[in-house]
Amino acid sequence: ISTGGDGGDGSDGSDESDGSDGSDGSGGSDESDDSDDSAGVDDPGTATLWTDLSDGEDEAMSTYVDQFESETGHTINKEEPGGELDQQLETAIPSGEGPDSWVWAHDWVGRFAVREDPPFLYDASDDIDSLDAFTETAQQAVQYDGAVHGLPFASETVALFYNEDMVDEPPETLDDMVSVMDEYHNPENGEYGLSYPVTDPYFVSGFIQAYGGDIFDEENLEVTLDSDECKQGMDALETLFDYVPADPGYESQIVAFADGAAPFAINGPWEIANLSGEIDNLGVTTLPTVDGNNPRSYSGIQTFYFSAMLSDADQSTIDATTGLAEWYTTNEDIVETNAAEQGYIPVLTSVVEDGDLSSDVQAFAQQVDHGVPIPTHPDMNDVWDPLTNALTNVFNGDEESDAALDSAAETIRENQ
Amino acid sequence: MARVTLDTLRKEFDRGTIVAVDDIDLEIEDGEFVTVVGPSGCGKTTTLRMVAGLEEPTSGAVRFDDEDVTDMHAKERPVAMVFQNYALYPHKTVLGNMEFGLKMSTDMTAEERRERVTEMAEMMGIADLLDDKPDELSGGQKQRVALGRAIAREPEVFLFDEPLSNLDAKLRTEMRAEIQKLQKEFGVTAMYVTHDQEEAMTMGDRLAILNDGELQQVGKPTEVYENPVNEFVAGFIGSPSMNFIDVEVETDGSSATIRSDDAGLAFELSDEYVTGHELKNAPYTLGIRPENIRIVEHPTGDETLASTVEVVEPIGSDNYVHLTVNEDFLARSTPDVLPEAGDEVGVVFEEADIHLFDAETGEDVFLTEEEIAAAVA
Amino acid sequence: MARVTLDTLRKEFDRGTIVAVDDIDLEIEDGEFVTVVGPSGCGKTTTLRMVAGLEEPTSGAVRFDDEDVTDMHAKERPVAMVFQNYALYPHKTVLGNMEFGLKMSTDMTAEERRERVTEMAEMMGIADLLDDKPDELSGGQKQRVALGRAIAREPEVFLFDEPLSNLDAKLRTEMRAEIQKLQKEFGVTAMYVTHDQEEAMTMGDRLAILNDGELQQVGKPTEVYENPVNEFVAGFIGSPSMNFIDVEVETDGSSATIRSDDAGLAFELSDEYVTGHELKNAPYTLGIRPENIRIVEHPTGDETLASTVEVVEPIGSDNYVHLTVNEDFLARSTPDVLPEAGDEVGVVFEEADIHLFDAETGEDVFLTEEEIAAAVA
Amino acid sequence: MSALQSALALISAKLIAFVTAPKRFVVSLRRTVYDLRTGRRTPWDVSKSVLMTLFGLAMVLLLLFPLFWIFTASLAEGTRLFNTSGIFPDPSTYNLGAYRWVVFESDFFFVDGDWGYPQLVLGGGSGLVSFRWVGTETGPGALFNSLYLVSVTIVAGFAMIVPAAYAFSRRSFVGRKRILYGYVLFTQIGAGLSIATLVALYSLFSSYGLTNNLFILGLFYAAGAIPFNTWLLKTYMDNIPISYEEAAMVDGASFLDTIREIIIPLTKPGLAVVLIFVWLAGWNEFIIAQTLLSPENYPLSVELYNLATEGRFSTPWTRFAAFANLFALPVAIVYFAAQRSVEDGLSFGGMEG
Amino acid sequence: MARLRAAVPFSNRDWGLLLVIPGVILFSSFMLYPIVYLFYISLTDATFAGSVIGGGADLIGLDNYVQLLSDSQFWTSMTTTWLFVAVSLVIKVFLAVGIALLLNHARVFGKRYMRAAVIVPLGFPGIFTITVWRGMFSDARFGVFNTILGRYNGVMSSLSAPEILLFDVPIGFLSGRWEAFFAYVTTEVWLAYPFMVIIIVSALQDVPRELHEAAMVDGAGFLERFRTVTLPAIRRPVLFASILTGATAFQQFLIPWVFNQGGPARQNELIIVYGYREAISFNEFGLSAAILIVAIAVIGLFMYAAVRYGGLAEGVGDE
Ligand SMILES: Nc1ncnc2c1ncn2[C@@H]1O[C@H](COP(=O)(O)OP(=O)(O)OP(=O)(O)O)[C@@H](O)[C@H]1O
Ligand SMILES: Nc1ncnc2c1ncn2[C@@H]1O[C@H](COP(=O)(O)OP(=O)(O)OP(=O)(O)O)[C@@H](O)[C@H]1O
Ligand SMILES: [Mg+2]
Ligand SMILES: [Mg+2]
Repeated sequence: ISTGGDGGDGSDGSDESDGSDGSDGSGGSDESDDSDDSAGVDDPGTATLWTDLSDGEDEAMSTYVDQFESETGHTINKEEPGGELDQQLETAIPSGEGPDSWVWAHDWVGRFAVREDPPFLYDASDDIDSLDAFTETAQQAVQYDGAVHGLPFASETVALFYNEDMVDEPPETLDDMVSVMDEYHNPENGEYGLSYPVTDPYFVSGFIQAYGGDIFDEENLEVTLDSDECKQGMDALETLFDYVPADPGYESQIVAFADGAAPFAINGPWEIANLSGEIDNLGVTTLPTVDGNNPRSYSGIQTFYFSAMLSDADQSTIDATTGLAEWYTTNEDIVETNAAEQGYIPVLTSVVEDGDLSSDVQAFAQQVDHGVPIPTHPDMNDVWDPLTNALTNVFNGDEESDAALDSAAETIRENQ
Repeated sequence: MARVTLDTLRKEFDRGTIVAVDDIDLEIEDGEFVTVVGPSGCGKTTTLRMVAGLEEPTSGAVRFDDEDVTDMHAKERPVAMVFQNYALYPHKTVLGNMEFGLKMSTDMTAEERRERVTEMAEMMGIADLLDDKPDELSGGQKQRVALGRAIAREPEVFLFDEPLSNLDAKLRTEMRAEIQKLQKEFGVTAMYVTHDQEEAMTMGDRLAILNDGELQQVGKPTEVYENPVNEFVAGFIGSPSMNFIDVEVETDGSSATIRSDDAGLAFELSDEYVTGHELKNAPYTLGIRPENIRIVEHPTGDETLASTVEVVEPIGSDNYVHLTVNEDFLARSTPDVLPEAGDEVGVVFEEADIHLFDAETGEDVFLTEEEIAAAVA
Repeated sequence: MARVTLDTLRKEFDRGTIVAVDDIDLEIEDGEFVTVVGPSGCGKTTTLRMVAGLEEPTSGAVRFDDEDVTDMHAKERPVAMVFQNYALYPHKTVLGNMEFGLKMSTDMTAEERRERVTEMAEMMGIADLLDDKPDELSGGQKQRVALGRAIAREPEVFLFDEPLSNLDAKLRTEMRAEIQKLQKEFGVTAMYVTHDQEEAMTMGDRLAILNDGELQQVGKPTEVYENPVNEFVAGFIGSPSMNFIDVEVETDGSSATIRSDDAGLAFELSDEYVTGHELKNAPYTLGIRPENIRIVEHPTGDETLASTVEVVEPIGSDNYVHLTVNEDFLARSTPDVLPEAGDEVGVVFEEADIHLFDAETGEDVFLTEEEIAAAVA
Repeated sequence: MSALQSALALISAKLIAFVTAPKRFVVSLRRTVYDLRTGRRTPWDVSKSVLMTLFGLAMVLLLLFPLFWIFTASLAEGTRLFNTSGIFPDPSTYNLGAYRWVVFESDFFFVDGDWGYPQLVLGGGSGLVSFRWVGTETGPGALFNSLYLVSVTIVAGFAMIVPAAYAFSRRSFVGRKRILYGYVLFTQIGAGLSIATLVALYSLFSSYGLTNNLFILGLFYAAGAIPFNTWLLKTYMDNIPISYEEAAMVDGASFLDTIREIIIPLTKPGLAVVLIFVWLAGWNEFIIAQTLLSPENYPLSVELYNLATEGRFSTPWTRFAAFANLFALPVAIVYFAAQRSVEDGLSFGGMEG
Repeated sequence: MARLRAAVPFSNRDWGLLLVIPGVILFSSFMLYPIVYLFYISLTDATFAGSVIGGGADLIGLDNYVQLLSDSQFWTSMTTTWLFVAVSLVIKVFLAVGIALLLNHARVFGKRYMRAAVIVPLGFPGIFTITVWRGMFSDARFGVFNTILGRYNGVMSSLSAPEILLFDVPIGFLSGRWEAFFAYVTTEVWLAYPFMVIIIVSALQDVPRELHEAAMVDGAGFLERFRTVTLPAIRRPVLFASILTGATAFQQFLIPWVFNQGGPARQNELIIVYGYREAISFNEFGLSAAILIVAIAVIGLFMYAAVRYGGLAEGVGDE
């Protein structure tokens, strides 16, 4: 939180659009193209941005927002509402107190795009002209039904961390990995093969989908979790179940690797900073192949969302919002710095193609290539819980993996 | 300092189902000390609370001198009250307790109040205790503080609700004297509720006896003791209490005999009594006080009646001799009369000492109409 | 059913700073009723609790018959105790309360217990209440239940700690008789603590007087009343209490005069008294009971001394005449002696009635050594 | 004000008593030894006491174990809760970094830990004197929001609870029984209600434009605290003999005098308990606060919750624990010091009839 | 005059009502109104919070309730919740009575301080303590309880104790249905015991000593005295505290939510979690409202029964 109101007296509500109503539709779009050389705009607007980032990310974001403000004269109220961001949005937007924009992975696009009464998202296709600058997957991720609801700036997925002191060579295949894990796994002595929150679908999607099966077939809007391919993938995943600490919770898992008690961890780029502080020689590589197939892990695309608040807002506010998003997502410097410092995997085509990325980020980027974006369709929302339950049951040995997937798929279909 | 008048004062509770005080008329002279007695639940406390203003009368009026204070709030009445459980404010020191009334009802400065209270406390011998909290005090000390608190305000009317009932016998006697002394000293009108015989008899200038919310008799203690207007008063006043015998009167207009076959009694009344009062051939209750009974250890047959000794209780200064005349028939004799249980003895009493109560109304038939009328005035 | 012996029983509290009971020796015969009196804090309750086993003696022993029970736990002693505030189990019915002791200490079936309790309750007139809870009962009823509970167990020793002090006067007299009756009927040894004069005098076969943890005198009530061994007992027993006058004795061995200049007293002792006792030329305290004082309304100058009437309290059966002899000098006279306050009157008392206490030790000098020794045996 | 003073006096007295406890312990230890030597107490008797005390101590330690554990965690290095080598973190790594963070970097006292100090301004703002924060660029932090919130809750709560409890205990009026019955029914419905009615509440607040308003939120907490505390205080007042009030009345005290001089002082333990409960109602709640407020108005409870969910998947444990410890410390101290009052005030023995 | 006054329904005797009214109004507007509103939502087809606030929901009558009653998850949830309430209550009562007796015992030195310490947990925010307990119950071998059990096993086996006394570590406290249930109960007990202890201690201190002594003289041993004197004296306060904490336990949300969101596999979804999840995860706001209304109704009935038959509101009646 860097810019609060003047705390203490909380009696007056936050003032929203107080920009003077100047000429609207004055094509703010052409300006954002060459933002680097324009020092300020004629019609500075005020916009609210909600974020829920980790400490380091947040600091960087604040710096960029400040930079944007001083370059353009727009005012951005960057707030951190805390708690569950989506729950905050659920109540704030309908009552007209939501932000103009927020930052989150793209997987809410579908869920919010279908909201009608009241709408949650703003279609910015008329205000944006830089969409082509992003990779194909990223472009897809921020659109729903032809409407553009945000701009992407990074992708993320899970890859394989390894402790170079324990692993001579990063494993190429699952079998390689298993043999290394066998070497270390000895829970009685507090040693494990792997740190991996194995009941979280996001983390395990790669293996389940390794054989080409989709958890959710977005084209046909069908749940195909119980397909043979998925079941095969699930079997592969199950071999990993034996090598993780008994508590599948995220914190219990990661600590095993962080304490040097496990040679591997499967986790996301957000842990790079922490882990490199704890593990002297940290390596990252793509997930090992399964029967020659690359695990197709779900990837999230970090996105600037455009909220429905913009529909009724002044043009200047829209300009400020979209301006910030375009400036931030298309600025190669920012993207490259973020890649280096935050482990953000670029989605800006120019950087992806000839950027100079660190090996860690490279590994994640590669894994993103192998993976698929999380489907944005709202039906996807019904998938997570049943799948989590199924994974939990299998992990606890309460259910056979095939049966678990079958019943999960059935539950999901019932709920839809 | 004020004459207190209760004018057909009445208090009903629970929408009239309980009549706690039943149209009482009573006048207490300026500076007079009136004790109010009666059995439990007879309405003593309620009466007192109406005078204090803590209870609103259902009808009737309370007057101080000639001012009608019936609708005046308690805090404005010039009364002080001493409660049975003292009601000392537990969070205030003795000083705080005693000066509270002054603080509330006068404009005195803290300095002046302290001075006045200290003076008061010295008079009552509790000057050392001024900084103590009530729960550090003994019963007697608490009682003194409660008194001091009441006096400190210099009220015009003093109300006491069984203030000594929580003290032991010795202390009770002491405090009794103290209260009387103070009341006389300050000349305050006082109304004192008790159910203790001795207090009632010894403390008051006059004694008011209540029963069932109704005023039975008002008068000087000795008067009441000697001439109770009815059986209730006769039985209530005096300890040990008056003996009663159910009797029949046989009269032919010129002579009359009081007869009880159960008790073996046949008592011929003298002419004086027969002519002075209207006696009918009807059942009556005969009353005789224990101290008016003489025990004849070796009966000659001339006694009023003959009886058997049930038990003898020596209480040092006297002996209580329980007789089989009827249940609870008691004679009080000097310590030297000491019959054994089971002894046949004679019982003697004088005509002048007996009371005869109408079996129905309970009224003493030996009293004149005027005497009865005067009794409740 | 058991002889109770207290053998130099001692109890200290707070590491010896408080000596609550100071080496008491007392023997209570089988079936005897002993009342224990004394001022507040003198150790009555503590003594009783040691007999019950609720308090562990610091030294000394308690014996039932010849068995030493000093180290026996309360629950094993064959005693029953009646507490001042009854201590009825509030959640149990009267039946439950009364049968509890039986349940705990006998093998009786519920049936048998019920029978026994019902029988008991009928005897005590509380058979109707068996299914009520204690808080539905009046004070007197509670007291009866507490008694019934104690009796139901058929204990060998009965202990009472001021069981009647929460009742009003009338009820107290009634319950007193009841307790005595029951005790005699069951022949249980009883120890009864009270601070009520009258109870102490009338109830006990013997009376034990405690002061400051020390046993002062034990004896039949009348004996104690008539021959108190010391000033404390003399002042404590009797109500209104004995009058004391500070006097000097002037003796030459063959004759003796008791003299008090303040009171205007000069009393020549007869030879009998002079020779029978060892009198010194020293200060003494003279004691005389109020009822042994005769008031002469028209003094002739032959009286023992002359005085002025301070106030007269008529209590109906008697008059209390306060005299100015010294503070709190009281004569009890018959109702017909009714001097006015301020009257000069004569005061007469007999040699046989006076007590003379050593000013230092407080012992009655008219008693023989043996009498004194016997008094605390 | 005087209430605050006496509360402070009480707390300091308790703390002094607590600090001097070891001395008293030594004294009684010596006495015991003396008693043993002189045979006043048997060894068996003493050892029974010692065993019972040890048992009690063990029980207390067991019950407080979670708090102890998390306290050690707050001293650890890094952010992780677990370590694979044992229950407690390596003592050699203990440091106060997390507390330093809470004080100087978090929003606990000042936003971003940027400390300032209040300065009086003459003639500023609406009144004659107002104050502003100097020396800080970001302004006061969550603590001040919390304090403001709790003050509103306490003031409003007391204004509603105390008179109502008095009326219930001392007066008879139409509907008394009914309302009291309703209150008793609702004592416990409030607890889980906040989640149940979250959305309903939000729409209620937002339709009146009352979201992001600390004052209104304070009132809301007070409302939730009313039934239970009114009932509690009423029960307490029932046990105060009415004759004190009558005595005061006869002494010439007006109604307000009586309240001030008699009722309030006599009800102190009850008021203390109600104070603690009302305080906690405003101090600990975070779900509704988070939904209704904007970040600049977040009280400590919300900040604490946000800290717990700060990481994408994990909690920065050392900071979380340090924050929570500082957050709960005042309450814990008050609880500790007011134990006697709490026991007195929560005594429902009077209900026994 | 007096008669006139008696005839008017609101006389000046009733000014006490004026002292009560503000509280009633404040309470109703903030607490009752939302319940009514929630009831309204339960009659609509609202899908997510926004559709309620934005007004995009239509009335559909009692459909949500019908759907609810035919949902097996509802019945699982209801049963689990009651089981949770009952089991935790029994343990709470035993534990709290035990602690209270111990910390009120004459032989315990420094019991005042212990009592003060023991109630300190009341001052910590639930979200914090519950999160901590979540950590302690980690399934991992290095979770606190598993570590302790592991050490216990170590000690026991070094004493060559029989197998049956050993634990099969690591225990999956959060992954098994009953293990998780046990973890919930433990935490709930820990959260609620201080309140009970205070109340019981106060009650114990009000027991007149004479009653114990009377029982002793009557020949009752320790256990009988406990049964006849102590127990009846604390019965009412315990009942009272049980009702209050029982009602709170019924509405427990944070424990299951923080521990494992009512898992594993929705088996331990207490009723509020169930309602919350329907709204949040499944966007069934109308249904969720129906669930919560049912929960409120149940707790209302529970309180009513408590007031009615537990004599909770005794003393409410006019004197
Ligand atoms: N507030 C009340 N409501 C209903 N009835 C009452 C009330 N106060 C007193 N009474 C009834 O009025 C009658 C007289 O009560 P009061 O207290 O005046 O008696 P009392 O003579 O003082 O008795 P005691 O000697 O026991 O104090 C009793 O029957 C009592 O039950
Ligand atoms: N548990 C105790 N601790 C310390 N002192 C005590 C204790 N119990 C009694 N005492 C002291 O022992 C002395 C005797 O007390 P006890 O209760 O036996 O007196 P009592 O004769 O029964 O008095 P009362 O007539 O007031 O009942 C008193 O000074 C009392 O203060
Ligand atoms: Mg009365
Ligand atoms: Mg005693």
